[in-house]
Amino acid sequence: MIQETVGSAKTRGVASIGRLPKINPVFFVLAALLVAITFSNPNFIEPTGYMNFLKRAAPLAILAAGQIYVIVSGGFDLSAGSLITLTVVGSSMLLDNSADATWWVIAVMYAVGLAVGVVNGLVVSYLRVPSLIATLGMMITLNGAAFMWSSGSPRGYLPETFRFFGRASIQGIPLIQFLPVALLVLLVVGFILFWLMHRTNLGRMLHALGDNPRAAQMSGVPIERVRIIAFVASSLSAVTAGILLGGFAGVSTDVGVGYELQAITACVIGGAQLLGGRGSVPASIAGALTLTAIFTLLNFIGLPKPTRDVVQGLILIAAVVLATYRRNRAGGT
Amino acid sequence: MNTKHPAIEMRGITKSFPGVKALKNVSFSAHCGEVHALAGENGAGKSTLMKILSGIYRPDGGSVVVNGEERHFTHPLAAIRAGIAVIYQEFSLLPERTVAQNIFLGREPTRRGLIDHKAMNDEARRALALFGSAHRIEPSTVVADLDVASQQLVEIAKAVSLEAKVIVMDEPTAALNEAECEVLFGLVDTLKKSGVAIVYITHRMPEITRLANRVTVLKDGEVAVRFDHVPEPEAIVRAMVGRDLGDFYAEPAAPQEIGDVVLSVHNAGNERLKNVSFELRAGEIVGFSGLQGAGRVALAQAIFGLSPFTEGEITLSGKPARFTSPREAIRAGVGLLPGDRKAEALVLMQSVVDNGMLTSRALSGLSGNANATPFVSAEAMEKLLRELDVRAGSFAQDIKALSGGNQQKAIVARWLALAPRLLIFIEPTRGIDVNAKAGIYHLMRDLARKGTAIMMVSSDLPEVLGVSDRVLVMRNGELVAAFSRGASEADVMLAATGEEAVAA
Amino acid sequence: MNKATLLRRPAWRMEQCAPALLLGLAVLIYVAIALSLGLTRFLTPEATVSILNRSVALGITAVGQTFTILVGSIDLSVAHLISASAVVSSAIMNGDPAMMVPAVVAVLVMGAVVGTLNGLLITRLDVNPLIATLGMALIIQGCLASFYGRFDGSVPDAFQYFAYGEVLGLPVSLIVLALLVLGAWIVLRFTRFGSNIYSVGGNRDTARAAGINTTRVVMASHIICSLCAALAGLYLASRLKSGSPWIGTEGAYDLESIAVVVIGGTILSGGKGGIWGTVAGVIIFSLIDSIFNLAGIDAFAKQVMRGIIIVAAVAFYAVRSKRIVA
Amino acid sequence: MKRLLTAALSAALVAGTAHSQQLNFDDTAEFDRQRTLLTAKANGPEGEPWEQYYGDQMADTAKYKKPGPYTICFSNAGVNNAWRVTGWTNMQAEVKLHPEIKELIHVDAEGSDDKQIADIDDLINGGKCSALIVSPNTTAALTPAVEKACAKLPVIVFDRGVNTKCPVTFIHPVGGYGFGIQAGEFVAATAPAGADVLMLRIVPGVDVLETRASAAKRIFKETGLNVIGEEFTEGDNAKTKSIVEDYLQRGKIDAIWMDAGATAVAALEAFEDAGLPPPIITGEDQQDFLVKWKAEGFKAIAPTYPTYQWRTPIIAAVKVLQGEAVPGPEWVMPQPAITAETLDQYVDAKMPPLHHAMCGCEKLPDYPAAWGGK
Repeated sequence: MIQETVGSAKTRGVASIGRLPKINPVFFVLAALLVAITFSNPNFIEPTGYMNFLKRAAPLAILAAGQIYVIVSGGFDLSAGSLITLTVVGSSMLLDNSADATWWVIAVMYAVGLAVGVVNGLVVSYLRVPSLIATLGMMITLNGAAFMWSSGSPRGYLPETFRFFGRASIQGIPLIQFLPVALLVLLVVGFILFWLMHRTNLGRMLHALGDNPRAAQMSGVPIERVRIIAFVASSLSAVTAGILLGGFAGVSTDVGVGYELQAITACVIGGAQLLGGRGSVPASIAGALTLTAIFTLLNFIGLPKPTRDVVQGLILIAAVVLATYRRNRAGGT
Repeated sequence: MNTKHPAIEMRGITKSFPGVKALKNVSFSAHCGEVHALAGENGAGKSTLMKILSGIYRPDGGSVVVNGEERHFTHPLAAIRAGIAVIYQEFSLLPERTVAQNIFLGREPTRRGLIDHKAMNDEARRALALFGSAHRIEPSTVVADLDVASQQLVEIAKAVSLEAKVIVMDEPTAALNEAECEVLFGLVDTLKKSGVAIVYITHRMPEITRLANRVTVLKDGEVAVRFDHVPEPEAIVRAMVGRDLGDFYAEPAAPQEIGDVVLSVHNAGNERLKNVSFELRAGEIVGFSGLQGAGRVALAQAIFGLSPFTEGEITLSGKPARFTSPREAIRAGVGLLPGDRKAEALVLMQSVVDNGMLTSRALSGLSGNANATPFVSAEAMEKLLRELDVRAGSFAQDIKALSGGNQQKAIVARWLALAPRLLIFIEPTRGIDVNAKAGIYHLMRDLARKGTAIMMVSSDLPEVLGVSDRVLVMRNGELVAAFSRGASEADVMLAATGEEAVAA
Repeated sequence: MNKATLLRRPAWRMEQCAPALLLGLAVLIYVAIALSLGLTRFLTPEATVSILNRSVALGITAVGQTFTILVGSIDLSVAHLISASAVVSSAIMNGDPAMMVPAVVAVLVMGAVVGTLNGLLITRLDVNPLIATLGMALIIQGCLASFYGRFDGSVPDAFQYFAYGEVLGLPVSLIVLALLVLGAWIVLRFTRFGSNIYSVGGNRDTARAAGINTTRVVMASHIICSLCAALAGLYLASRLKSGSPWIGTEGAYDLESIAVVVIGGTILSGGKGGIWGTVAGVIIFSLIDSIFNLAGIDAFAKQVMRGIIIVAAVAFYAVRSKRIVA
Repeated sequence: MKRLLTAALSAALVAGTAHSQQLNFDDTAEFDRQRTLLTAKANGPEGEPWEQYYGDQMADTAKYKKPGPYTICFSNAGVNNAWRVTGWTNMQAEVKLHPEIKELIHVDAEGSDDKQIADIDDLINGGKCSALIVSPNTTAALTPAVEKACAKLPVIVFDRGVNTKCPVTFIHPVGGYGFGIQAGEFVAATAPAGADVLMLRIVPGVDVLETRASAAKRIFKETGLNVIGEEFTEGDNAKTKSIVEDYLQRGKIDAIWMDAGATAVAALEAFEDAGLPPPIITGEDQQDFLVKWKAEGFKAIAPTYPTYQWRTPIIAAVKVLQGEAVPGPEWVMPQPAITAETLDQYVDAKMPPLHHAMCGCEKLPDYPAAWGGK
């Protein structure tokens, strides 16, 4: 008994950061992929190489870091992709190339994101509609709303002040030469989401809620509030991703299409348990980077798009099979 | 009937799970027309042994012999076909299907390839008739609309209707009140007479005395002892835990230990409760007895805000306390340990510490440090868990790996961290082995000594009488009687069932 | 004994007639709009047939999806499978009536293979069905895309009888759908397999303990679902004369089929619901389309309202339940 | 297992292809025909290309003549991209010029063949339509529905065609080869010999886009340009930019050829962000590209698939119903490219970024507000 308690004291540090038994395999996979990319394209180790890669991966990584909140709480957020579209289209409508409006437009977009998250959360919590359906409905609605707002195609330019976040870089930094603003945003958002998920009461309550909602309720967890916060985290991260994507590539109508599934894929590659109870923000970000690395590698190798689809499908399934296998081996019965 | 061979014989069964040796060279048999009781602490290997018998697990070593023929079941269906039926401890009914559909699950009667619903309902009605006219369960009722006791009876009817040669009953009385138990015992007698071999798993000594022909006690995956007769209960208990149980229940509270009124409920009610009035005082343990569905759990849930009172005056330490959510109740100092730990208390994928700290974290600020809540820090929680003697390889491991008793203690720790004024225990020792039971009882008493008012809802009458300072009895949503310590089982039963029961 | 142990009277189970109520509401709105706009010719029997005929492909797919959802699974690969089967069938037929049978057989075999693989992934490798079928969808899409542009097949006129033929004034396709629904109803209500689907969907462990081969039931449900998708693909090939590789995804048959099934009252976690609810769901969707066309609402506004309707319809069932959902 | 699956599926698909012949997207005769048309003189009023046509074959419409006012029905494949939005706006404005049109009934198929077939069915059965305009979502798929409609009322098809001659006329610009030729020849003429060309395409398998690519490839081959890659962007800005970035990391790009210009600006930005001068580029008539072109003056051309073709079906429908002859069974209209010389005519920073400048809409009612301009 004494020995056991000593053991437990030692492992407690691990316990507090999401209790990954070992280092999550996604980090090894990511490292291996980056090495492979470097071999196929030596320029990748130049700052332009990896910084471009990180800049490009930032929106998906942020989206995955938000999506993991909903996944850990036991649900899905399918509306994230359409919220990206709405953010880009809406910003272009409101801004119409006037730089002065940037800040309030960004504020409005975050307010829209907040509202979307709250509505998703309310519908799931109080109307008891499963999140798969609730956010599917939201996805269709937001897509329609984006089109309705713009009558089919966005009607304004995004000024450089808005595009700064997704496009610009801070120059003249020693060692790495330059730092894309998008990467900075990822670091800040990633840290906040990491801290909330793995250091605060909220994070533990999210895990409890996804693990066993009834037990969470009977233990005093404000389950409705926690669930709403999970959806809000996802929605706000989607708005952030939208701002970065709009910045990176400018206005278009179907920016967000498919991003929700990619974000869920990233979380799954990062070892998240679908239907709740287990998941990590850093691993989800790593999952997003892994997914982007795979696409980049396939690009470099010159594989055609169809192959990329197949590879993504296989990796998705393989990641889950592997995670299940590990869990079964580690988990006893 | 072949009397030369036992109906079933398990020889030298060995089974390991990763890291655990669950069964070591266990032999067990049951003859036609006998009740063979299988006793043992939780985790002793009873359920694993029965899961091997029913084909859910495959043994690593040893053999299963049915009617003198060695069998290797690869699927539960094979066991069922061989005449082995199991009534599991956890309900295995589908709530959205009808009684008849549940009874004939996977073997619906068909005519020309199509299910014959009428025949199925008729057959089901016949199986249910075994319980006499008292339980008129309509075969076309959806199971979710039945009360718990009726559900358990459906479960038993399901096994009986298989016309099995061997019936395994895994704690069949766990959800039944005494009267319903008697119906079940009568049924066991009937089955025994008709030549069925019955394996009866239970913690309750009176049931062994009442029913068994032979008793096997498992301990740590091995056969501790086998009696070819029914010995004194003490002998069985000794074999199960390996020591005497002199101080099974803790000392009751002395009068001076009972303090001020903590909870006062006056003329309270909701759709399941009528005109309930009582008081709970600091330092006392009050047991609530009654039949299933009498309203004891509903009362606990009403106090806890889960299905709130709609009328009446409720005060907690003098302040109005008609709570509308558990969170509100918890904030005011009420805690509740639910009867179904797995469904309502545990977050299985999280660590022991996380489980212990859940409520403390829930009541703290959302962005507060998870390892240092105002109520308890992670270090303090570990200390508390150690004090409660929660046994785990590490408190950072997932709680699902712990035994029932240790899980329950971790949940107790959850509430202790908040120092509640009132703690409600529902079936505090359900599924917990004898040894750990005593630990829980003493823990409850210690809490009371420290000034907590304790409300205990239990279907285990000896437990209620042994633990409580006062016993309140409910019937049909009303409080019908109050006894001080020293009441007899008969008194309480009479109050719980009312006069009609005497006639039945 | 006493009242406490007596049967509680089963509460009137509202959710059982909810699909009918929703359907009634949709019909009412449709009729009201048609009358108020003076468009009575949209209320004739022919118009009714035409409304129903709108959603044959969705209907066929949804019948299959009902099986997977009832068994507690889900299939996101149907849309891509529909594309694949439309493309493969028209490529094999390539205008030659003699190739009709081989093409139909090939497509159904392909459906069975995909269903089997989905089932294997879910049962043997224990992959979450959403992920398994999403992965499968990507794989099919990839395989299909690598053959983009190589398809110039078209179905022979004879094959178009499936989509455009009429028997006794009723479209053949509608009759096929009706037979399929009837078959599904018989399977679900009157066969042991159907009963097992509900059991496995209700609780897999319970079903297994009762001796049901759960693996086989899940596999079979997925195979049925994929076969239905393959049939939907054949129907679309017949209707469109040729198969385009995006026919399934542009109709969003994956999400739409799930939406109509849950609108029909089948719960996502499985074990509860039925084929008639799905039929109601499909008709509701057709009516929504027709209502919007009648009222001349533009496609974007329609999308917005469609999203809201899906959520509202499901909320209509779910809001009274005490279960916490995620 | 997955390999097995892939193999099985591929086998199924290969089995399917065994019988079908390859679609011909590289038709020399058609290539030459369209090349000639690009420089041919069109009939019809000067400066109003939406009324112009090549050739002189006319369709007889006497049998469709009927008194007004007319209800024109339009089955639209969808308004799901900027090009179609501009076009649809053109059409609505054109209707306002015709008092003899009482109503334009518009049904949006939302990009689904199946829905469009049902829509056409509804329109025919509704019995209100004097004439039906169809912009098919897919050529082959819509053929039976159009054939059915032809039996009941005059049908006019535009943009994509159908595999039947039954419509009164099929209105379309020169075609995909023409687009590919204009862009390809510009690159071939501007770039040095042996220059590296990156071909950016939207998706494979779409007929109009395939012909554009095959025409360009033929020219690049003839002139000895080095095609370093052919990538699919799915019309996505972010993907386009990423692809170009990746190519720039590995080597140089002298010219970018695009089969559709929607993402041209994103491709240019990849050069900009990498600190490189803009390449020779072919875009389309989208305002964001034109504005950038005008501002930075790089070497570019913008072939068009003119949105003014959305005006023509209305004009044709009215003529048909009034019994006037229209070009038919095909109405081939000019397909001009915007060049550095003509750029000033089309660039207008007041118009939204995704507006297609070759709309012929400047004199239509409500211009520019209805198109989102200021």
